[in-house]
Amino acid sequence: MTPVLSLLRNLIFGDIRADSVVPPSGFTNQLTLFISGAMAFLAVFGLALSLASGRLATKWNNELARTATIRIIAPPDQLAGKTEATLKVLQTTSGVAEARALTGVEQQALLAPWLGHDLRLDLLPLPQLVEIISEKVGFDATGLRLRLLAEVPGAILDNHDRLRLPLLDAVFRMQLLGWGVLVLIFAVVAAMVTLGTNVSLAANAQVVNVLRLLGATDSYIKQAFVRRLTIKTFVGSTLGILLGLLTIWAMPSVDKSHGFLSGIELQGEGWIISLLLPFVFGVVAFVATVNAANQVLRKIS
Amino acid sequence: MTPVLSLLRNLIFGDIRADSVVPPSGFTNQLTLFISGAMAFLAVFGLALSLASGRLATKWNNELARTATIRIIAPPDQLAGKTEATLKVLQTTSGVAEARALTGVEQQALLAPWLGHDLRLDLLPLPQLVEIISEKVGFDATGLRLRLLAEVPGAILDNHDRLRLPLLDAVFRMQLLGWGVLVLIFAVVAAMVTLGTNVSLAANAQVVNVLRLLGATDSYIKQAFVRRLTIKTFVGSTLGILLGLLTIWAMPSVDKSHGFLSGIELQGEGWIISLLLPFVFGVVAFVATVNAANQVLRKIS
Amino acid sequence: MIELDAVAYSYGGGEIFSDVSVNLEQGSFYFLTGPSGAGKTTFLKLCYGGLLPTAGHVRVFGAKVCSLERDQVAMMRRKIGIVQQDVQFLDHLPVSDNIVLPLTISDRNSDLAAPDLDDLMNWVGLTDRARGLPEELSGGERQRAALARAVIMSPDIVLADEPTGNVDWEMSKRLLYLLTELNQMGKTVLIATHDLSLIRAAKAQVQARVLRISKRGVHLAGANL
Amino acid sequence: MIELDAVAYSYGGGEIFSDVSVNLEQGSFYFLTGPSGAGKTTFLKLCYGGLLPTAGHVRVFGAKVCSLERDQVAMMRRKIGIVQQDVQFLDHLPVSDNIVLPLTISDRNSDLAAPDLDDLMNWVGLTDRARGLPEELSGGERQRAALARAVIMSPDIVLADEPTGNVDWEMSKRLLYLLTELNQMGKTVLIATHDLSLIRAAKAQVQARVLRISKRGVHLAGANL
Ligand SMILES: Nc1ncnc2c1ncn2[C@@H]1O[C@H](COP(=O)(O)OP(=O)(O)OP(=O)(O)O)[C@@H](O)[C@H]1O
Ligand SMILES: Nc1ncnc2c1ncn2[C@@H]1O[C@H](COP(=O)(O)OP(=O)(O)OP(=O)(O)O)[C@@H](O)[C@H]1O
Ligand SMILES: [Mg+2]
Ligand SMILES: [Mg+2]
Repeated sequence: MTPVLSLLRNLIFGDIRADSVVPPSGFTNQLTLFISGAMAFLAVFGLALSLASGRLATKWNNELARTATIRIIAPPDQLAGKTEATLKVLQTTSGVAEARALTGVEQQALLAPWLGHDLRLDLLPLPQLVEIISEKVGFDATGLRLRLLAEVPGAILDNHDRLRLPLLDAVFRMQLLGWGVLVLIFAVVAAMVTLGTNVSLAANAQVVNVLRLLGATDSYIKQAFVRRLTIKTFVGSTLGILLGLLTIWAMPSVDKSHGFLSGIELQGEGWIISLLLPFVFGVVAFVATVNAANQVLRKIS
Repeated sequence: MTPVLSLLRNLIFGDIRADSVVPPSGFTNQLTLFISGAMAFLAVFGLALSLASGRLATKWNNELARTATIRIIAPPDQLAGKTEATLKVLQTTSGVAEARALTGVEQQALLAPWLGHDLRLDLLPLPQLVEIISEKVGFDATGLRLRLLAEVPGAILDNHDRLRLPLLDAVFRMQLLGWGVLVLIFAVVAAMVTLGTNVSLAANAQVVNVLRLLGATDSYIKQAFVRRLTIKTFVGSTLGILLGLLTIWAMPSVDKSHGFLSGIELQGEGWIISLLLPFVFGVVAFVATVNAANQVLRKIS
Repeated sequence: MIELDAVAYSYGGGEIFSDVSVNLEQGSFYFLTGPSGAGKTTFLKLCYGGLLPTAGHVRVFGAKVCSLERDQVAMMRRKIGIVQQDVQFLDHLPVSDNIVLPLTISDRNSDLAAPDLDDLMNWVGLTDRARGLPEELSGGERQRAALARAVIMSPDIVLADEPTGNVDWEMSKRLLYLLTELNQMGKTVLIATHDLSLIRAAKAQVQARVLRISKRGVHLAGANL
Repeated sequence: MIELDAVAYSYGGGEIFSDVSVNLEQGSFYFLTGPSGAGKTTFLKLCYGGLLPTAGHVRVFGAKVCSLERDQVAMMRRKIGIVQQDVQFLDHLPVSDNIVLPLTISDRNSDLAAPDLDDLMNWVGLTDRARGLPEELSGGERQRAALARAVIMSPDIVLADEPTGNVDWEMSKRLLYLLTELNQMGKTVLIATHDLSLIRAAKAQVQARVLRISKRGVHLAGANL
């Protein structure tokens, strides 16, 4: 660890003059720049996909988890009383932010797809629905069920689990896919930088030879190459990410009302993570370069 | 076009001996191999995503478009007759494969989430629901609506458009994203191969110089480089795709019952397209290499 | 064969040559001499189209080099055997393949009988090294291989830049002999060298003319060197 | 300074050296000669640890080269000035930066006064070319730059491989003078060359010993060359 740390210190504060021994604009540098740029560009999309899925999951989870319904089945004359009682129970249930009985119109709207709009609900012995909006933390569904069983027989809690779980599962898969793409991209970057370092050192065999001949130590040579490549990776990925962000920003915004897949766009944390990506790429490049350089320099005598 | 064609002919049938003038295993070759491999690997995932979305879209479209519901609202004593009449109308509607009235139990199951299981529907003046399964081509919804209005007043057709359209829209977006990733990957491959050719020709400047000095024509030099790089790209992408397919094949299969995002897996046409990818990569590489080589050789005097 | 007509050349800084007019006659043997940095290599490059003059014209085989197409330049070079000062090979091919490369490029491999190649390799003392790679050669061996490569097509003109800078005296004489033999077959030979003893030795064997670079010009030197 | 003790070397094929024992004494001036391909370059590489002997030992400054760490070899090379036969530079740095590179590497740039550098550049005739890139140098200019780079640290030992192969006679004598000056300051000098007239010229200025490679051995040559 210590040699890596000292290398890192040299990387940042080291002798800038020593850098000049590595060709500044060789084609391997160019290549490193380009590869890390392209990968970063793809990474932004992977990230956007992950985050969009994550957002979607949270949204659905919130919408479904934070709302629940209580169905009160009772003879018409007892219905009002039981509704009253249910609301009272809910007032003393911790985690419930709001609870209110649905009006007839609202109930009709809910049933319309099945029963049509022109059905007069007030003629039917329908159950009364009570909508609950929970606080962030949520309420204890089992506890509430038991209390209702005891205090308001005929009131049944439905917390939408049946609807929510498969959707959440699907979104979870998408999210996994997005993160998988990200991991893949980092692996590709690490592999490419490793290969790039090998290529760079091989292409600059003459530079290494001259330096060796004149008495340069391994760490001197390594430092110069590592710095160049790390910086190139950093710059390349920054450019790639900027381009990626620009592309995403330029994509036609999606009509939010559809809600299902709210497009591939970045918000808040997405922008921040994106701007952190170059550093992650830099670190990946740094570690890969140091490893590759160690190996190559040990081989060249 | 003709010089490209003749180059293509040379590429396949050309003088194999001429090849030997280009270093067989230089690091740029290695790099080309690796880059095309990595890109092909990613391309398989992009493809799988596109195809999975496409499949999903088709499935939902089929499920929703091929079923429709007719709601018959009438006084209880007329209900049976109107149902009869509706079914008769449907029998003579072209495009309807099957039509049947839902039983009481089925209707109860549909309404259960809102009304609960213990509600006795037979006591309610509920509408009768008739389920339609259309043929592949579908039926003329507007025509049917008009006929029903005339012949069975009170029977209302609901063909699920409100549900289907946002879902299809969402899936369409995912599909677009998948193809977008594919296009992006091809663009990256083309750019990298272009750069790779530049790098390769620059790295092999000595080879080009020696050949020039000894009287080699541009097309002789180009042919050798183009063949090497195209073959490397082809081999690299084949390897990448095989690896990608293996990865996808090894991924835990998804429980189909969720149906929403039926995992990222390839079926039928997916496998075939995947196996065609190396050729597409090869062609992309070929065109990019020829272009780059033309430019570079014109610059080196 | 090669005619320089009021040629000037500059790499961007001062002029290396100004108003040089030289005519290299067919079948003649020339030495080009001058101190280090005078422009010997530059002169040779002008002769084979490696550089184009900044003023004036160079004619090779009667054609103006500056007005030739790229492919025509390639064809022209197939008739010129060139030994560069910093000899370059295809490092991945064995020495013998490098030596026959001019034939490979012009698709004339079948023109060369194996015994001829063996003779040539033997004469330049590379028989042992034929299967080795160029980077395994010593400095002198590289120069000999380059000369062998330059003469293998029996070109109309041989332009050799310091072909004996890294070889011992015995070997210098062998290489010189190879070139005088070619000259006797009617080929034109131009050797750039700073080695006056090589020139003296050659004068005994062949009627050689000496071109001397001085004061941005190229002049025929007198009998005394 | 440099001691070879029963050294043998082979590149994989036949042996180049077998059982060579030579002791290069401090402050002496040596020439190493032998025909092209005899092993002059190989001998020099053995001296500075560029190659390790297949048998026997090489001692430099008293330490066995084969048992040195990589960093110790680097430190050792800082005290040896080397001119390789195929001179290599950092092609992206100007000639003058290349010449002071040994100082840059050992972080001793401040040790060199600018006038000293100017003097050196002037002596090897590169004052005009100092700001140019190495690839813009002529063959002889490269060799002179390499020699300047080798002596700039005033190293304890100078090992030069054919340092005058591409320069004219006048320049050869200037370069030789530079090395004899160093020798007079007590430094050890070893020059590999096939140029017997250079050796003769040196013998007039300095007491030079001549090592000759023959029959896989290295022998001290007599007075007559
Ligand atoms: N590419 C270039 N750019 C700028 N200057 C150059 C270039 N090539 C050569 N020169 C300069 O032109 C001059 C003549 O160079 P040239 O190589 O022709 O000399 P030369 O006579 O062959 O010398 P030598 O005997 O040392 O090889 C030299 O001073 C050299 O530095
Ligand atoms: N890396 C190598 N692999 C195999 N053989 C080699 C290698 N390097 C040199 N040789 C061979 O070893 C022999 C000695 O080479 P060396 O370079 O030491 O000769 P030299 O005396 O310097 O010759 P010259 O005067 O031509 O430079 C030569 O025959 C050469 O071909
Ligand atoms: Mg020259
Ligand atoms: Mg040598």
